[in-house]
Amino acid sequence: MFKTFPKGGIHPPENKLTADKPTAILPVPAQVTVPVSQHIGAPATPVVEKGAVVRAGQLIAQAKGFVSANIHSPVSGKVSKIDTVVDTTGYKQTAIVIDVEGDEWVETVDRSAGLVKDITLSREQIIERCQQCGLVGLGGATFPTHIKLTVPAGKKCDMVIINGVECEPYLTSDHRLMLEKGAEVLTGVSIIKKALGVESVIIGIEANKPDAISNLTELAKGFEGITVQPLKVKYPQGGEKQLIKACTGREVPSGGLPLDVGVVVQNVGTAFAVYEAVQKNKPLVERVVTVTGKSVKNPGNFQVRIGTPVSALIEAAGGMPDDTGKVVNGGPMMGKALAITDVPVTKGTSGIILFPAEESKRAEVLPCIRCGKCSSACAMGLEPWLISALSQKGMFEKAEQERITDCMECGACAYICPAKRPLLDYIRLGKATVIRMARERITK
Amino acid sequence: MESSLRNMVLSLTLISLGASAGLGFVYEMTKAPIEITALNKKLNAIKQVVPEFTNNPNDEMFMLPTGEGDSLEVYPAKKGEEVVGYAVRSYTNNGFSGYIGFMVGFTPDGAIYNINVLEHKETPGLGTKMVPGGTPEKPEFKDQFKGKNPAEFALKVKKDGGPVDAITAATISSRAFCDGVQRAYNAFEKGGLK
Amino acid sequence: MEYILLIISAIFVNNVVLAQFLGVCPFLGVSNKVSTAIGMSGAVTFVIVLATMVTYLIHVYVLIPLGITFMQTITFILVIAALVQMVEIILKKISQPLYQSLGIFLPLITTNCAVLGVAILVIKKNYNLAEGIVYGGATAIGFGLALVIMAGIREQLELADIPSGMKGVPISLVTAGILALAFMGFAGLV
Amino acid sequence: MSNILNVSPSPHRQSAETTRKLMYGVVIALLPALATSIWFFGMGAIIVTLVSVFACVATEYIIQKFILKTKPSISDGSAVVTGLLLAFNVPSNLPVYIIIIGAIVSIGVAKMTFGGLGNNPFNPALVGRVFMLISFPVQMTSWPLPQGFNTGYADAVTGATPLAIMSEGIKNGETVSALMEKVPTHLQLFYGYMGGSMGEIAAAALILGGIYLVWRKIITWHIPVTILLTVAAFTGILWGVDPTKYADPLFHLLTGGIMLGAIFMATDYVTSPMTAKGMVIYGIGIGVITVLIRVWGAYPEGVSFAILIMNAFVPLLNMYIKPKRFGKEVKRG
Amino acid sequence: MSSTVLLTIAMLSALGLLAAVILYFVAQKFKVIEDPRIDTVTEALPGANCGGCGYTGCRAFAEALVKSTSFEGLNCPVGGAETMAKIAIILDRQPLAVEPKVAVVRCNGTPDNATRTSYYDGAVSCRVAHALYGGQTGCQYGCLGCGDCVESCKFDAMYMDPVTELPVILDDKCVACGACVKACPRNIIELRKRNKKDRKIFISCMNKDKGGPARKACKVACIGCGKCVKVCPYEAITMENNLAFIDSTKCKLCRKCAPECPTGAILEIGFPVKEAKPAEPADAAVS
Amino acid sequence: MSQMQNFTKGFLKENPILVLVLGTCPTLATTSSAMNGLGMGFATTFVLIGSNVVIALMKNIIPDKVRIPAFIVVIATFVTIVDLVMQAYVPSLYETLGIFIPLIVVNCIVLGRAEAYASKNSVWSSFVDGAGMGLGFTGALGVLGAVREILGSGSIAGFKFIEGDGILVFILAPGAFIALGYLIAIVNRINKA
Repeated sequence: MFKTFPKGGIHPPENKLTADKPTAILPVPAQVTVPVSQHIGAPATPVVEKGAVVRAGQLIAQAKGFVSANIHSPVSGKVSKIDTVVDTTGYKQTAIVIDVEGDEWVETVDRSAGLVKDITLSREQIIERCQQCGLVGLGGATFPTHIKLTVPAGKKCDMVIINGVECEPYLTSDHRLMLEKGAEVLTGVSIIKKALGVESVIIGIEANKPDAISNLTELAKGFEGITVQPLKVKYPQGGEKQLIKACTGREVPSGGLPLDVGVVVQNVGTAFAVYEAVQKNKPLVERVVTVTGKSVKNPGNFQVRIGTPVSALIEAAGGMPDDTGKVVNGGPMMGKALAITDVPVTKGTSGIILFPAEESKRAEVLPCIRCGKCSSACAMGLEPWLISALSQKGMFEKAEQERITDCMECGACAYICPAKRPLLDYIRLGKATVIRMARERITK
Repeated sequence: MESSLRNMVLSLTLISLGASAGLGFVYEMTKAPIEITALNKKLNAIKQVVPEFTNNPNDEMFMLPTGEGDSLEVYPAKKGEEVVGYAVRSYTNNGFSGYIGFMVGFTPDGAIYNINVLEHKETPGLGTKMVPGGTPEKPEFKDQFKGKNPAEFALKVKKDGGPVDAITAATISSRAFCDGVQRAYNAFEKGGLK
Repeated sequence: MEYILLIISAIFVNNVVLAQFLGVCPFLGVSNKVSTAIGMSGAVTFVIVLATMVTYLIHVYVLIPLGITFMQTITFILVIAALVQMVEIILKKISQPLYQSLGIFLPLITTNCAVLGVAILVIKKNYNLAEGIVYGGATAIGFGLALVIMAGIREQLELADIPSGMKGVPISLVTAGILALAFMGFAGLV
Repeated sequence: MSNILNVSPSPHRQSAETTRKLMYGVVIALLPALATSIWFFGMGAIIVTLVSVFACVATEYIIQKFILKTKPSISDGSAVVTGLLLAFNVPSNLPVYIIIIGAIVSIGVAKMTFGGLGNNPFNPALVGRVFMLISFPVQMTSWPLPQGFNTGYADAVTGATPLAIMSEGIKNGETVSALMEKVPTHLQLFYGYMGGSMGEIAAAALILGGIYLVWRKIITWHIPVTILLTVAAFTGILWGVDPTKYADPLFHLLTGGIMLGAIFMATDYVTSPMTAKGMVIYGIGIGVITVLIRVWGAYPEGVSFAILIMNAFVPLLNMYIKPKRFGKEVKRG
Repeated sequence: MSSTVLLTIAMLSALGLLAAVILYFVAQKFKVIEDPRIDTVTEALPGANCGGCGYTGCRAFAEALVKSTSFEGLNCPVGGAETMAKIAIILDRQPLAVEPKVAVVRCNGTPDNATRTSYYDGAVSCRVAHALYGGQTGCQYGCLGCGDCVESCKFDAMYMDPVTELPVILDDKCVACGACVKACPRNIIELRKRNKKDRKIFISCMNKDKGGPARKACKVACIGCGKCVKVCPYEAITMENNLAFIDSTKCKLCRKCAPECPTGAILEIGFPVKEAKPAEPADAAVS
Repeated sequence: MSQMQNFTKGFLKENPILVLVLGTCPTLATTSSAMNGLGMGFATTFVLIGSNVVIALMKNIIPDKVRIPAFIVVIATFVTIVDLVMQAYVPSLYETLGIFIPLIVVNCIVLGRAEAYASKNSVWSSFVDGAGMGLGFTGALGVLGAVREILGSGSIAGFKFIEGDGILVFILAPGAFIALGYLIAIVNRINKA
């Protein structure tokens, strides 16, 4: 039986062109650029100097504060400079540039291929290991994993949900991971389960990945307390709150966290990273990235080192087609458009999509006709037309009352709008303003 | 000026005194003309619906029952001692917007001499066509009643099987008009004036 | 039944603002926000009913016996003004929340011609006391209905790109016009 | 660098549905009814439709180009829809100058004054219609009888609509059964053989259009179904109480503008509520007011008025009836 | 005198008396809450309710003025010194000398000067674009060109130039209310002292990058070379984060800095042409 | 401000109806024809001048707290005078204007001018102010009445210039609102330019 969340949702064309492309390992590039901020929270502080010789897996930037993550060198070589460069955000920020020499790893990393299933570390050790290895959520939000694995005093966690939905069109990196590294993922899940001390784990997977569902269902028999839950294909099924609602029926309160209903959600990619960190002591220095697009010659899924230029990834997929009009880092619904391709892959990069020119321009914007399609599409039960207009007109107090901060920026409203209004652009603006206003109120 | 109790009371009383004195005088002054105007208005209304008369119908007004539980004012018009007509102050509640007041004049034999609408709230441009001075006036409508005796001339619009030509798009008003005239005739007839 | 017809007539068919043009000033002025409109209609209802009652009694027991009915206007307006003031004080004394929700509108009501208008109309139409009160109350509800509808539309129009010259009063008047057009459909109901 | 890339905030995909497609979807849905009208009313229907559509589009263009000095947006198709609906709401022998006045009021007063498409609180076509009905009552209530191409535009034989016959008759004390003899049969009413506004007569064609709209997901079922059910229920109760004084529900559903109103006018996006619950209340309101006016009011037909009145309540409905929000609101310090 | 007149007088006098007594007690209950001067001050203000003063409207500003002890930080930019002087008389205080100001756009990143690296295709709003990324050119500090400032201007004193894709300020209409300054997410617009004949000299750049990248992004960027700082005889020019700034209150319009600038980032506006360029016809310069 | 400016400000710049939007009730109700509008306008003008003058005369003897009731008494007195005189000498106009004659007393213009102008200025200025404002009011009523009459019944001041009916809505309530709305919009535009 397929479950789903009750209200809203859309069905954009899936375009999972790379679903049957096995993950290829991308060669180490000649130079990598590693930004010190690849996660939510404070940027890490570089601990290497220009000219320093580093090995793969070596700590090069130390987390600054609790909500932050360590950065490790993804390659071996020499630090050529520490400078501000434009990264995937489109803004300049500090990064460590390393000229690659060979591929030497630090000794502590276990690079053997075999599956290590027995979990020997204690809860505290697991969390500490995740922190050391610079793990962040790989679903897109890049929230430091060790915080998510620590249940604060007063809260209770009785359920872990693993997000294998991958509801964004085009992207297939999680899909491939579940097919190719199923046992590792499940071990990672067991580790997360142990760290949080819960009995049961649900892995939610959308019904458009039947091979992944059957593979994990089969493998899960060898693990305790892990069930695979097939879900209906509907965007944004992978939204944290929607996923919890679909799998458990629990509703995260407005402004609340999954922990408020006793749930922790982790991405399958994160589970795999946890496995590698805990069982193999390997920091987060590489990840799987989908490179795809209708006119891309060899679309595929690539395992790449963090810091590899996006342009190198595109080259690996057959080069940038001449008709390319837009390059998106992430999924088509929530990803970020890149102004230039000379930016590095970061921990949060799940896919690179190249849109042909005719698909890359937004359509002409017409007035809102109040058709209400955005309201029906909103999985959060909001009225995008209203909060968008309120924020465009600068009526932020009212927008706050209409719960603009509940918006998760999934983009379903802007997708469905027949007038092609930039609904989410303004909602995002209003949301930021409202959050700032709320913060100012508290400090006052 | 300071707002003490004494000042406030004094000044307000003073102003009231002045105002009321002035008003009283204006009232005294206009009292007579107002009464005359009101009387003239009524007499004018009567004059329009009955043949020429010499008496003061207002002084000789009497009431007649309509047979529906209420009574209407009847103003007899006399030339010398001879009664030349009766003006009946009638009404209907069936107008498009409810109440319409009429003055219906009959010759002593019961034939309608003329009809006048005194009060109404009908839709301008539609129901008002039956009103003298309405926008725009349609005298043909009213004129079709002249000289007709309701005893043989059924007060019904054509749509209802009667002989009356209704005003286009204002059947309700036309029908109400008939109703008002009928009521006057009822009083006239019941009162035994015929 | 008669009272029901009277109420329907006063609220819909002969709506005080949209058909009789009474109380247009506050209708245009206090219809910015729905919450304000609701408060205002509450206050108006209260005052109209009270004022109708008091002025009726004064008319019947003072002005008529004394034969000075021409003093109607001046007496009524003074009575209403004093009444409104008194209500304000009393309200402030007995219930602070009620004052907050209704009282602040009271000063505006003295010059609301719907109040004086209804008081005069009750006399003009020869209603008895009960009818007068029902008529007054229904008229006030009609006023409130028009006001709240208008406020709803105007709150929505805040998000609209109204041509610059039409902003504010003109657009409110045009809206009121269309509303009056729609309310004409009730004609003949009573 | 070979390509200069486009950059925009997410989402980077947009659905294929556009305002233009929605508007032309409505036009397509109106075609069966238009065809029936031309069949029954001949030349008049063609002239009225063309004049109305042209006048609406021209008014919008002129106002945008010369008065507001903004980019004309007539290509979005909304003026065409308004023009068609306006034509559907008037008799097929209406003089051209009145149609033009109606179009100016529809587009000029009810739409552009409020800022154009999407901002008007009232349905433009209905404002135009009611404006004309009150301004030109004679012309607006002289309904041509269905005679196809047998008569010309101006010299059509006119008569009352079945509703008007019924309403007048009942007020005159005639019984419903007697009056039923004077009006077309229910079957005739169903396919549109009766006098009336040019687009409202053919219930069958309108329902066909409605099904198309629901199938294309241009409208949802809520508004039309609640209106029709309310009218049926209300008139059904009255009919049950006294069948000699009140016509049967089916008669009410098949006559007048109820089908046109429920399917095409009340469902106008801009002037109808956004939530299903709001739509149901809105529909019930329209149904009740329609029957009130039909049965007790002065006008034989009340759909236009009912929709306009409920249009006025839409902002309040949108304000107080919100979609169910995800997650309870928690108080945060 | 008739009885009616007498009755009238008696009646109204009684009413007047009653009203006076009631009102007296009412008045006792409600002491004056508002300072009457607030009304007077409100009347003296221009009534544009533009919010340029930082308050929600003219009346709110009037209240603040009446309550304040000095005019420090309180200024009506629309009415200017004249209005403030009037208010000072009403409130019997010393007005602060306020210099008239005018807004200038500190960016010259026309399509010719700054090369396009991408096309922005989101909602037409600088704030949205700013939140999204660095902008359509290599410069992350320059004008985004969506016209939020023009939208914010209540005095029709700004428009977007379609050729340069930069906002233009009409000096004669600008009242220096500061709305555009607030609207610009990149802080490109600055309020400067208004000089005679609307002459002005300012650094038309906000780029804080080092010389190389700045120059690469835009031909007329300030590269932070510091030549202008050295040449300025009045110490009006300062350098911070690779960016020069001319303090308009210190600048004496000597025009020494502009020719020094290697990139042409210093703009001179409203001055007579120094020497007729040979390319230009002579009579044009004369007329 | 010269007396001339004082007099003419009410015509367009500070027109009580078209700019200040005061006294909308009688404006809408009595403008179904140009003549009715003018009649109402002159009645209001008379009250406006009278009360302005009297209040200016007495401004020094009225304590602040009873200011409003005192003004109301004065205004109501003039209204009653107008009421009585019209009843006596122009009964037909009196009937058309009906309840709106006594309602002049709550017309915001009258109290507004008393409060904002007459209570602070000399008798002569107050007279000029009252006359100017009154004529501005009358003018606006006349224009609105004329517009509605022309559109609504195809006549002007009772003189018919087209056959048949006009656009009836304009002599009904909805037309009053709509016509005034556009009139104000036009004046807005003129005043801005």
